[in-house]
Amino acid sequence: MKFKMLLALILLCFVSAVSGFGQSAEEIMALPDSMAMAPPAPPSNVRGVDTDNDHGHSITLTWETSPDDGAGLNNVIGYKVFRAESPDGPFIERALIPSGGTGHIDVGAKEKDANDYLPDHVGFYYKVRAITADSLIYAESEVFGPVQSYGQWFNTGRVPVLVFVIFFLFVTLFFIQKAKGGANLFVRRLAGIEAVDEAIGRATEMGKPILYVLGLGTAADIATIASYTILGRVAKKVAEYQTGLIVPCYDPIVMTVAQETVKASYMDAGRPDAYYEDMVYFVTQSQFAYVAAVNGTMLRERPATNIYMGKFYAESLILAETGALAGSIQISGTDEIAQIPFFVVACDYTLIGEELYAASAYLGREPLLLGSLKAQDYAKAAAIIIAIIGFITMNFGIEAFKHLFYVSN
Amino acid sequence: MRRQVPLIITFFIGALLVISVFIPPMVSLKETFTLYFDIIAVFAFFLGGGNLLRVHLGKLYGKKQDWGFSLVTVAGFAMMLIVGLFKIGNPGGIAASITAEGSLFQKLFEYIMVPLGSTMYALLAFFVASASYRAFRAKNREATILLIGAFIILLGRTPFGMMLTSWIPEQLSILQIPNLAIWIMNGPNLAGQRAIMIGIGLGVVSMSIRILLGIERSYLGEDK
Amino acid sequence: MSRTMIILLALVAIVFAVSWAAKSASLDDQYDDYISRGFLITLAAFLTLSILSFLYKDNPFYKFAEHLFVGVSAAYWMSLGFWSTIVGNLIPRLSVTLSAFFKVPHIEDEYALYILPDKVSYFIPVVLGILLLMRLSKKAGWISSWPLAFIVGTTAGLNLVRYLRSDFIEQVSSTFVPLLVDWQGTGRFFSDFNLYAYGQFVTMLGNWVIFIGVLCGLVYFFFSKEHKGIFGGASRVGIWVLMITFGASFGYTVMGRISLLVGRLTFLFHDWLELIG
Amino acid sequence: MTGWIPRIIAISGSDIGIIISLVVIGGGLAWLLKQSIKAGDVDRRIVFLFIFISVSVPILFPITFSETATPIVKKLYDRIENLPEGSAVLISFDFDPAMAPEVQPMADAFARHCLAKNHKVIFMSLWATGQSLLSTTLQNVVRPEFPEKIEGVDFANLGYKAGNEGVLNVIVTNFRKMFPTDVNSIPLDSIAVFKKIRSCQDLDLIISIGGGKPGAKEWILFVGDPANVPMGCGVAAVTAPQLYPYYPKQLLGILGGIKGAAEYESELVRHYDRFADVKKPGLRMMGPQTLAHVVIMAFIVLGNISYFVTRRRGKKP
Repeated sequence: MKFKMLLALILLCFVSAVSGFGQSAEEIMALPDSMAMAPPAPPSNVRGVDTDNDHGHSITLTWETSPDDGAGLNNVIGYKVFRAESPDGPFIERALIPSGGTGHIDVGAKEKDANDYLPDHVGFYYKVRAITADSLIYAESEVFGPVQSYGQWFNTGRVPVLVFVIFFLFVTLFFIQKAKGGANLFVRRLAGIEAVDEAIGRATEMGKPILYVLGLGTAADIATIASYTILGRVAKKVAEYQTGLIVPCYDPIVMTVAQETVKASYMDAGRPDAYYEDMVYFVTQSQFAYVAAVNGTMLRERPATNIYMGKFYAESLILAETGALAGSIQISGTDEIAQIPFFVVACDYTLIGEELYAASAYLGREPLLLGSLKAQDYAKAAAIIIAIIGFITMNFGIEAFKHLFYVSN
Repeated sequence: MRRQVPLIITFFIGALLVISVFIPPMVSLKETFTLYFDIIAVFAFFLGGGNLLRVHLGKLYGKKQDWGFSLVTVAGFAMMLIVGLFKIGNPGGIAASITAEGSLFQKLFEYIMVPLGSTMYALLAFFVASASYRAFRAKNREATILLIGAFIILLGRTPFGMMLTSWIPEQLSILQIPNLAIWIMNGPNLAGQRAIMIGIGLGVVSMSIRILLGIERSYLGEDK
Repeated sequence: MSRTMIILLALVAIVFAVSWAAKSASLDDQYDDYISRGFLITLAAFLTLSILSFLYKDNPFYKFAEHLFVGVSAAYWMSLGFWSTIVGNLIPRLSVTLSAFFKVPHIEDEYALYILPDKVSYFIPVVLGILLLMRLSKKAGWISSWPLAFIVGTTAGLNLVRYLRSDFIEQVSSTFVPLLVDWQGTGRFFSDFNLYAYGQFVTMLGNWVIFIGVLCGLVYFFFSKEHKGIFGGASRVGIWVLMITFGASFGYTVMGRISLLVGRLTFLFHDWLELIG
Repeated sequence: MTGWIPRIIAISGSDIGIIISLVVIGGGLAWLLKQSIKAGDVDRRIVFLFIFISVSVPILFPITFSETATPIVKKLYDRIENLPEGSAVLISFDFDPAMAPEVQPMADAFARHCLAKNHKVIFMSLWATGQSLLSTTLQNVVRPEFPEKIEGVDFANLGYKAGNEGVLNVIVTNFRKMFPTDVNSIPLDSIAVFKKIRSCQDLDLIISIGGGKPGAKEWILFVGDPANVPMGCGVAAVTAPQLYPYYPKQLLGILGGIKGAAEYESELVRHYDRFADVKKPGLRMMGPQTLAHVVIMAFIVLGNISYFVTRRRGKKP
């Protein structure tokens, strides 16, 4: 340790003397003049290739560091990358890389009129300059080129994803076919969904409405789409039992879909007359204003049951606690992981994550949907098997298996 | 026509985007389509605003219960919309950003929406307490585990956690409550989160496939 | 309106007026627009207290705050959407004249959809947006499902790959954890039961818990198999792991929630009442 | 602090705070305990009231709980305490304003401790936004509390340099390459602090404060390990667990979140009388937190008592 420190110190004295900073008079005297001005050795072996798996307009460069980077004269503080369209120049500076760097990806713009436009299929020449603290002292590598950039048609880095997409599609189609063929598919009980029917019955007895909250998702959230199905089912039951239904919405597009869904359910139940448009209404597209309004509705209308299904954020607990205060039965479901704990704690029944998506299949009992649920379970089994194999190989020091799952950009 | 066209659109657009992930020249489709979605969403504002006005003007007109408060909503809406759309009281005029400092729009935001929104958010401080009181009860095994998990973490975040267990020697420091809390967050908690995440990942993939194949069509507002 | 209500309203009005006057006086030497500032701070405090009053029970002050919030916020997002999306993203691509009118720089010659120039392709969302508005018409309402199909198709396509990658492949592969971490001999292994780099036993225990916890958690989410036997046992362990997760996450968030209240109370005590420095 | 509501209360804030909270909260909880055993659940408004009191009283009358420093904090404290006078300590501000409420108290505490021990302190930042926060610490802590300390002689401010890990890569062998001058454009050679310091290897301790990238981890990888310089760090609560594996080999200690800051401040106050009256944001923010946590835990206990009492009563007809 001490020896190392001493060595480092000696080295440092050298370095600072060479780079021309902060040395005392004696040190300068002690060193030969030529060394203080000596340029570093140049970086070597500069290579450039087209960057893989992209849309062109990019070249990947590599080089070996100067022998004076971190050793030797130790005066290299970084590298500058230069590019030209012919081996004789003119070269333009493209990047500055700190010392120790051995590569750079030269990404240019796609647009012709952009400043740093990097056309595809044009030969370029590169050189790398090792720079020192003194801007006049540097060393340049040999020029490398020509190298062309071009776009790929397929991103090989994402093959693992593609494999899984195909596997999934195949398994889903297989089980849908099987289900169509009349195979009996079992689905376990989902307490949260079973409770819905019961809760509607209770609301009817009490003569109070049901509040259905679709959450803060937009029309594009999968959780919202899953929620429509459950809303359809609830609306149908409500129509049959002639209970009230309140659906305040956060997103205008979600509102339009919800209106269609509820209307269709009332038609289905044979009670189109009982449907009126203001059952489903827009509140505002602001998180806490929406919560304020729904809270008010809960305390004023005193719904017998509150159902929260969809995407929820911080408001989950505000809604659920206010609902509990109003004495309503509460059923919730969300795929927002951070909010599940709050629903679990404050609601009577909660669909945890994936259960929300399964609910639509569970309710529909349609062979097609059940088939896809079965496929999902097989994928889960695959996940478990992969995890076990991965765990074993990892512990025997085989890294190759893990690399199979490596997805590059 | 009415039923088929939307399903075809969904399938075509969805498949295109799935493929685009693997084909570098198509990668930018993602951004373009997301931008389209934003633009469509602005059109939907008309539907939302129209509905809001309809509901509250209806209450006002019919002098229904609480119609006075509907007046507040309509007035607030009209005020903010006029200020916002015409950039009234914006020192930089039409060229300046709508949220420019000192603009009337930004002031209304700062002194009406911010206090209201952050106070609503702050209600959570009260609700975490009432929810803990109501729900963390050792009713059965699951509830007990829930309770213990929460309690250790809560204790670990106060000075008392350390005070109670500082007598435990450094070699066994995992048993000191703050450390135990950290371990729970990084061990069992991580496992649970990960299991839920994998499940959700699969659920979304499966749901997306159902949507693309036209099996799931609740988003079209039809009940199967 | 009951008599108590009238008295209460009058009282609040007086307090509001006094606060406005006092606050303005207090801000006099700092700002030129002290009267409007005094009003705005008093208003913010009044709205804050109105929302907090909800904790006692629903009341007219909360109702007022709630209804104001709904109206103002709905218009806020609409104005913002108009300026940032329509004026910011759409108009510069569609029209030179409108860009000039709104004083935004015109974007020319971009090809987001390859062969179609933006000038043309950006009519697609406009048309879809108008189709969405068609639902207001009774006859042609059905056509509004086309833009919905577009939106849902986009998300389904994007989410399929995104979730498969980040929530499935990456999460599964990160359960490949080593059983032996940085082995330093049995002495260390059994003597240091701590969290840190020396406490190998604890790190390994953590890895085991993660591995088994994830597997059991996944078993819980099986839908098409009855939870019986070994399967049932694993799923029960899965529920326990989930319950610890929920309890721990709940406890962990408390601190952040209390901070929010500290923030609001600091506003009341410091910015409004100036009770604390 | 002349508010428009005249301040009537002239007694020492912290005493009265403790008295009020102990009497109200303690007495209230005891009464509730009796109620729970007798009659079951309490109204949730009472829960709300307790939370309101437990948060607002410590804000009005600052209550500070004496935190016991956990070993992971104590070790870092001890290192600074035991370094010989005049040692060189580098404090890097690697955070932005969003993170500041959580980690700036730590920066202030470290600065106080090092200057009180007469160490030479070098301030710098790897984040562009960190420089203004650095000035905040200099303005609010260093200059007013240590008027005798001279910039350049007792501490130096290098400011911010772009380059993230690249900066570290250079300063590990030479400060002057990356920072020819300090933030005021004074050449490093004319700064007394840097007389004997050429690179990070000449430092006696490095402290990185932050919670993002680049942060403590980059400092360990690029400087702490290769140059063999002792390191400590203060990070946001969410980041702390990722750094535990580096303790105690590569990091002497870790301050995690506002609680870590409070523990450090507590330790400072215990050993230095001069810091008894300075602002201690970490401890101060822990006041409402601690009381609220205790109240919530107390209610969980109450809830369970009333649950078991009701169940027992239910069983016996």
